[in-house]
Amino acid sequence: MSWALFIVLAVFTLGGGLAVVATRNVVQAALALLVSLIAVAGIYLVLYAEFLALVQVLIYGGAIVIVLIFAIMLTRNAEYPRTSDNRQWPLAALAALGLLGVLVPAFLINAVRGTTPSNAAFTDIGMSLFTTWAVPFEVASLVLLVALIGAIIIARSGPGEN
Amino acid sequence: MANFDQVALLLLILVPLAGAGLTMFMPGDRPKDSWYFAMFVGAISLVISLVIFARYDYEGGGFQFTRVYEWLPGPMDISLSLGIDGISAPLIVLNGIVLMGGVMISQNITYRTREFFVLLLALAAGVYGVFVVRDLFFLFFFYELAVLPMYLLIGVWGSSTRFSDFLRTKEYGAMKLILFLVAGSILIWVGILAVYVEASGQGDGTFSLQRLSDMAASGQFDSNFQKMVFPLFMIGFGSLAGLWPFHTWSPDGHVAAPTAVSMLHAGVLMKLGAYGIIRVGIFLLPEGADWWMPVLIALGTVNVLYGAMSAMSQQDLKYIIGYSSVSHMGYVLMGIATLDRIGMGGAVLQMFSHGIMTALMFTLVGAIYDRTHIRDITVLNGLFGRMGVTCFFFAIAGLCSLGLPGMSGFIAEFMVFTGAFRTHLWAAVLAVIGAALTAVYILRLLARTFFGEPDVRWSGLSDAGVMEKSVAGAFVLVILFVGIWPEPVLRVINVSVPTIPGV
Amino acid sequence: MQWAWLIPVFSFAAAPIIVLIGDRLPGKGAVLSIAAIAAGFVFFWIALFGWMGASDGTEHCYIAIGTEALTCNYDRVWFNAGLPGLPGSVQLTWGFFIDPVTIAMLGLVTFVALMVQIYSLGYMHGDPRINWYFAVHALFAASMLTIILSDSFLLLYVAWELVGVCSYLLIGFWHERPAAREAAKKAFIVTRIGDVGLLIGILLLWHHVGSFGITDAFQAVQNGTLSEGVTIAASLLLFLGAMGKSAQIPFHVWLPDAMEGPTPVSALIHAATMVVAGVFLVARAYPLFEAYNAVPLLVVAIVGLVTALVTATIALVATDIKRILAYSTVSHLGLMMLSLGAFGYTAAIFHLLAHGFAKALLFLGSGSVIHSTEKQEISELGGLRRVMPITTIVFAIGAASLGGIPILAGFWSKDEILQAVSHGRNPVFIVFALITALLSALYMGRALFATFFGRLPHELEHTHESPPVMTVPLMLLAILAIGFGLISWNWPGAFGGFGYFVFNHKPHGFEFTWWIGILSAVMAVGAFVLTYLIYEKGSISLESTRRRFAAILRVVENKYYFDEIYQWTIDRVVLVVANFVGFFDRAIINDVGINGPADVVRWAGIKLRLHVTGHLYSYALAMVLGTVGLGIFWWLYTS
Amino acid sequence: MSLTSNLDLLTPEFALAGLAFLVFAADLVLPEGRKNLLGWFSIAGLLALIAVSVIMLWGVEETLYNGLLAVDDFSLWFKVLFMGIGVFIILSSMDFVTENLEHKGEFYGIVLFSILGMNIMAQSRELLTAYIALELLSFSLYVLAAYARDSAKSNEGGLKYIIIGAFSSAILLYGVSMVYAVLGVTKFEAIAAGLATASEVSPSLWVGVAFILVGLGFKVAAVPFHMWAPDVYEGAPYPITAYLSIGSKAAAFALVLRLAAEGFVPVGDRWEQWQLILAVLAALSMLVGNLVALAQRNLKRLMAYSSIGHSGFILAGVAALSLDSNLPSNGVMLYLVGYSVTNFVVFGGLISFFNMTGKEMMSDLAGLGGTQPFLAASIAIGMFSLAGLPIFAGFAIKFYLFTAVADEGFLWLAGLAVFFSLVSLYYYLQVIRQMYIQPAEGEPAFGHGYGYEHIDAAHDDEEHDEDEHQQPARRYGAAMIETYPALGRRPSITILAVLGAGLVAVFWIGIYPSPLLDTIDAASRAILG
Amino acid sequence: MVDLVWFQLLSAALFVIGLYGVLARRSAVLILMSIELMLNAVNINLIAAASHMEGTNPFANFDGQLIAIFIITVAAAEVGLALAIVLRMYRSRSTVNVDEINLMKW
Repeated sequence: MSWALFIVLAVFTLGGGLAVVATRNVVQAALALLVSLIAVAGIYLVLYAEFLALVQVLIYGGAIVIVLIFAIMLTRNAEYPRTSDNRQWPLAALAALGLLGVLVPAFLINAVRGTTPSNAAFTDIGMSLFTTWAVPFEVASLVLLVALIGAIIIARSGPGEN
Repeated sequence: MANFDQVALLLLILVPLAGAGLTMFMPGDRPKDSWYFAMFVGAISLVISLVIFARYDYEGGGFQFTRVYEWLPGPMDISLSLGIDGISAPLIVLNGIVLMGGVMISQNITYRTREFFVLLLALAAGVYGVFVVRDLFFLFFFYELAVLPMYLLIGVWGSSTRFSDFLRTKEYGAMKLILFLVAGSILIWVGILAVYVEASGQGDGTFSLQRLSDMAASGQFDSNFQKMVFPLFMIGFGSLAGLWPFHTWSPDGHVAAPTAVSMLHAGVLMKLGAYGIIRVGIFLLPEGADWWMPVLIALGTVNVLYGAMSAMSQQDLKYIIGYSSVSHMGYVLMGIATLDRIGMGGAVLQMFSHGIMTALMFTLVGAIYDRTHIRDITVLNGLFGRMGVTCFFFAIAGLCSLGLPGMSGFIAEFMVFTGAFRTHLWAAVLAVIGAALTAVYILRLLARTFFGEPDVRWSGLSDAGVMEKSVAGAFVLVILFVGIWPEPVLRVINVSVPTIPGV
Repeated sequence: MQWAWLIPVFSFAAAPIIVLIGDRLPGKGAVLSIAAIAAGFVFFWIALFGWMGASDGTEHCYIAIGTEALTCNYDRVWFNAGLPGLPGSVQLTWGFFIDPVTIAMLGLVTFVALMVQIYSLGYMHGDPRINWYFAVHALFAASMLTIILSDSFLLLYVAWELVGVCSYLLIGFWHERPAAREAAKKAFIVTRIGDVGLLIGILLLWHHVGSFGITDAFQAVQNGTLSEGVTIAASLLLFLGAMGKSAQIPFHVWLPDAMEGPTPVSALIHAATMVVAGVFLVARAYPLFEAYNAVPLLVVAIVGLVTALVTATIALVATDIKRILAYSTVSHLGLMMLSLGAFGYTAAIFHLLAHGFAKALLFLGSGSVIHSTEKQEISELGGLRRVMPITTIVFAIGAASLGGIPILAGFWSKDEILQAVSHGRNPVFIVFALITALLSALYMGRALFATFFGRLPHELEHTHESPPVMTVPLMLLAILAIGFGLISWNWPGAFGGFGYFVFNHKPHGFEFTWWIGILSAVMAVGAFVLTYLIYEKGSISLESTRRRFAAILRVVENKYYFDEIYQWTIDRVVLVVANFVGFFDRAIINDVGINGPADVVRWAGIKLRLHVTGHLYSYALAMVLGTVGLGIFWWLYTS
Repeated sequence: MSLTSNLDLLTPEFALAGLAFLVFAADLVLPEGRKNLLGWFSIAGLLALIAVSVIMLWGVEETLYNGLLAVDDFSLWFKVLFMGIGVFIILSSMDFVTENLEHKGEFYGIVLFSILGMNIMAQSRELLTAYIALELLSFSLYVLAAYARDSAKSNEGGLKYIIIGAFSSAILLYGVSMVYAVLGVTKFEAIAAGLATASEVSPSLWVGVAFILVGLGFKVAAVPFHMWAPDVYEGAPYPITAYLSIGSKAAAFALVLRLAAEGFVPVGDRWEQWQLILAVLAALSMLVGNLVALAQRNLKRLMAYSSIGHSGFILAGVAALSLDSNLPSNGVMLYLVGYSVTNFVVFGGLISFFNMTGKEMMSDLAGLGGTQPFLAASIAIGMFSLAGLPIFAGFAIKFYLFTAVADEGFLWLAGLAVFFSLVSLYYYLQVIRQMYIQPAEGEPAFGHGYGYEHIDAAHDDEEHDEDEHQQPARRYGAAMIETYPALGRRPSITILAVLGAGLVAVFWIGIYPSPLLDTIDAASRAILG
Repeated sequence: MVDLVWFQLLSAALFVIGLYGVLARRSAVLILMSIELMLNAVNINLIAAASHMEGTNPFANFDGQLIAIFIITVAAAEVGLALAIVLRMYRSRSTVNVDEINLMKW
């Protein structure tokens, strides 16, 4: 059962990912990304990380992809919606395969033996987030703040622009 | 005076350094003030150096005026450890004399005078530093400090020259000089690191020359290690000493440099290299030194002959003297390479003698160039009629250079020959032949430049100025004094030469 | 006698004083210089009598090993090379010793120098740099005396070089003249080549003897410390120095050119004193030369003979009066060397002295001519006896003496040499020596008659005799040129003759071999008669002879092309090598060896910077490659 | 013990965040044109915080939040350094901001946030905390790099920076995930324990460690992760270029030091194997940075490559870290201080020059030695110091660091470093040459013209001499003042403060770094024990 | 049950795909999307590891999940800021193609 689910989700994840990097249409790429991200949320569910799945759907599906699509709309130009790979894509493919060639054996040799996946309580996560991980949490909020201010400063139209 | 002894060497470094610092605050629009002040500083440092030399107890020998200031204790063990022995004592006097002379004849520096003297004094401080410290770190520190101002001194106040078939800009000369010297110093640096690591491997990481040389003396440094590291010092310090084939910075640097800088450069700076070979190379790596000495003496011999041959083919006064420096530093290197009591003493005396002599030559070339704006000996002719005193002094310098008895050069070269004769007969023979070659180019220079029909172009020329005359006169006196009665200098040198390992 | 060191010191002290404040001294310093050498001359007598009064037992005096002569030795420490007391250190001394050769030379040098300096007062009168002239003269005299007195090879070398410099400065005294400038340079450099040998020889001796002392070296030879090879090598090296200084072939080329200097200088330095230093050196080191079967002496003899003969022929055809004298000097130096080489030690020293007086006289005489006429080509001169009687007489005395006219000094000394050669060497040597003697008389006669006899050129009719300050020294020298030979005789009384004074190993009396004496006397007289006929009477014309020997004549007139060979060597070998080294230094070492790596580094920088393409994706690619690499290596390097 | 019982130890961080908020708030009420006050306010705040931190935290050695954060001498030392850097950066940017940027108020606030990020980086002992702090710094820098909105170069630099930055974060995080997957921990100490005992373990652990290093390598601009640096440096506003090369690098090395010292060095044998890889990275960085810098004409770009080269030197120190000796870590920290103050001197001069002329090419500097002697002298001293010449900080720090490297058995690396110091001297000297020797536009060079071609002119030497000696030569670079009147004025007080303080520090470190080294040694002991 | 290693392989594949996208795509927006893929790969890895973590009680070590939460947060911020810069870029240069953005090079 979980195998089947895993395979389906994996196919969607990777397929979406491949579509993102292969399609010549930017909007399609964004949609493919959405597919992939949702599938990843599914993977989280398989791993009993319901909270993360929720976060994934909300933030990625609900926020990031939307922002990306906005960006695509805002940056349309003559070649829109078609886009293509740059000149070094064969090298890129080789490099990527090379990395895969490192990663796959690294994972396979002496593979980590995990226990059976199990659930984590929301409350535990919450407790931990606000006790042990309080500092990263605070800092993350500052990161968001900086990003926000920065985005405004940079993207806002200047006096001479419309 | 006991109090003076305590701080004498520190003062020696600090006086020019502080002088440099204070000169920075001299009024920029009154260049003479900076000059006066620099002369004042130079005079003080000269007096201090002379007093130290006079107070050096040549019967006791060893290191005197020692003082240790903690700098960085702990595993690195660096301290500002001061002290002079008979090898460095004459050299600080040399620096004092040449510095004073260089400052005195720099009255014609009207362009950015203040900065000029700041750099000149800083250079002198570096040179003093090298001669008086007994710590590898500080030796290297001051060594680089002495090299550092050269770039600007040549680059800003130097001159470019177009020769018939090539151009030597001051930028080129300055850049080559500093890159070359720093290139040499990186070898030294690596060598120093290697020595430290070796000492540290013995559980006694230190930069103290005293302790390191004690370790070396007790045979704690592996012999193969010594053989591997010694060439670093030999070539590194050697390039500052003009060791062939790492000498080409020297003539080009001289051609580009202003007079005072040439004086200090050839007079003192090149000696740092030779001094370094002795103080660092031989003291710390006696076995390595012993093993490499045949190479060094061969190169030194090449220096002598090659420098002389090159000088013969030159037309520019400064090139000739530059190559003659290369040739004469060859004697120093040979003397060191003999590892012979007399040869080594000769090398040290030759450092002193050549320093004075070459400074004298550059003073006079500067005087000539200032007046004629020409240094080409095929064009200069018959200056004697107009610049008699200059010519007279130049003749003395030239004769000293070709090893005429009665001049300091003879004593030194003679001692080198004797030393080499005992250890490397062939080298001694070649060196004597080199001395004869010196006569060829020196006489050619004298004949072309000073003798011959007086030229109408020189009708309006004046002789060297009071400053130049007095500086040159003082140099000549030193040359003659040492040439006729070398004992006061030699007895100081003699007492320390036997302390050099392997001698 | 222990005050003999003052002999040079007077002059040494005078030199710097004249340089510094000569302008304000009487005679612009000339008086001081003359006073100094005069004092030296006085002290010479003191030394002479001191030595005569000394004996083996006197303090500092002993019978020297090697020379077997009474020698008095005094020295002081000069400087220490190396720490005293440690092995391998050397203590160098200022020291002098007085032995017969020293005394003989002292007499020659002080006297001739005194004469020449007095003469110079007249000759150099009015020269703007007269103080400089006398300063160098003083320095020269001092250095020359030091050579003579020196008890160590080192001090000898020191003084040796100093006289060389003085010679250089005085030859180039009129440095505005390019010829003088070049001659000075040539003189210095050529002698310097010999000095290389000298210095190496000295060092070689020191290395094996352990001391620079001359007598120490003799001792080492005696007791066998010096091996045969070393002794011979050292002797030959010393002889090399002597050849340079004494202008032996092939180093003779500088001496004729040195005549560019003022004539008194030629008289003093290039005739009477400095050039004989080489002969003196060989004489001084004679025990070395004659040790181990005297191999070096054969070399000395051959070189001397060749020099004597070759330069005599040149003297015969030279046209400049000073050059005739110069070549004659070289020829006579050759004879002295020949004599030394033929074991004629005493004869050589004797001839050295006799020749010194005579040649100084001749030069000063010619100087008198030049001073008055300002000409020195013999073809432009002639008949001067009518206007310059004193000069004519003294010149004639000098010429006759040197030409070997009997009872004059030169006759006796030359005779001594010929005799020594006939005893000591193969008959070939005596044949050529006799030819040289004949030639000597011929060119002397030629110089004499061509200059002072014959027709007085019109423009010289108003020439006057030189002032007394010049003629008086001439006359004094002339007296010696006439009578000096008599000291060789076996006089009754304390002085048994020169052979009892200056000798090698054992004193010997005056000897005279009749056939040599008569033969040389006949040749000399015949030669003078012949030249008289040619130049005064004009009854013999040389034209046909000239034509017949045109080819040989050309070679001889061109001085056997020695100068050309030297010039060729300098131009084609030395300068080419020097220029090559200069070029090599700039083009190979600097431009390739030094600039090359620098350019390579800079070029590498320029090329390497292209890797930052400006494209984002290539930056990312580099990162990925780095990541892959790092991952692989990290993995592999972890065990 | 509660997790937060000693929360007061974080007072400086909270106060710093508060300061930033205050700045943002004050920005809203301050009129345009008085925004400089924010800068002064930030400086005052930072200085106060330095004092507070030193007083409060000196000698304290505690951990917070289950070991996520450390409050020890190491973090204190770096905190002081970072806040000091902040002071300098704000001082040197005030003129620039006033003249060249919009949104002047936020600038200071973001700088303060970035300093907060750096402070936390120095304190964190856990990968995620470190990562988040790093991101706080990075985000601030992304914003600051792109701050000059109207400059195409600034935009481009910002874009390249953020994309490559995000890319490298992804790699770093992947590494974190792999390490976590194998060891189950993210705290440095625990990682060390895990690494030390791991046997028959999935090699993804090693690859993960390598990935983490890639992320950090990006941050310090080590070759081959350096290529963003020149572009970003060139594009960024001038003070931010300085900040990138000083602050960002120092912070990254603070993290690297702690990670290596607490996470890797105790591993023992394995660390000794890894040292070699780091050494190679260091060597590559020196090579590429210094060689490519030779060919640069743009000053910012030159400084970028130079900073890559210096990263190589520092990385050499990191590679030499060991438990036996504090020397390498001392060396790294000393180098960071020396490098920072030196760079402040250089950048202070360059920024001031830019403010006056708006030029940033090397050739534009011609004549500066005459027009602005103090600026030129400062830049020259800075350049000499960077090249490692004595009396200046550069010599002492290089000597110390290279000695430490050599002492740990990397003599070859030290030799290489020394060699590349020589190479670097060449391009630093090029700058000095421009300022002092090269003739400025429209004027002949001093000292030229007495060559052989002037033989014929020898007869009118007298007049020549008159000219030269009587009339002082026209001031060197005078023509530049006519083009840029600002060059004739004195540099502003803020720049003078930066240069003055910087020069004092440069000389102090160069001549007597011993007291500084005492504090550094304490910091080293905190991480290496 | 699906072994941990499969999740890891999945994440590796996704990571490499994203990486390829960064290297090969021209549009800055697409590059950002690819980076998101890479971050997701990280998260898969973290969460899979967290839920398979050995421990006395199941899911004792959920640090992985927490890390993932932070990553998602930062990713969001990153996209926001990056897109702002992209927009600014687009406004001034009318392109978001990275191969046209090479004003600065060498």
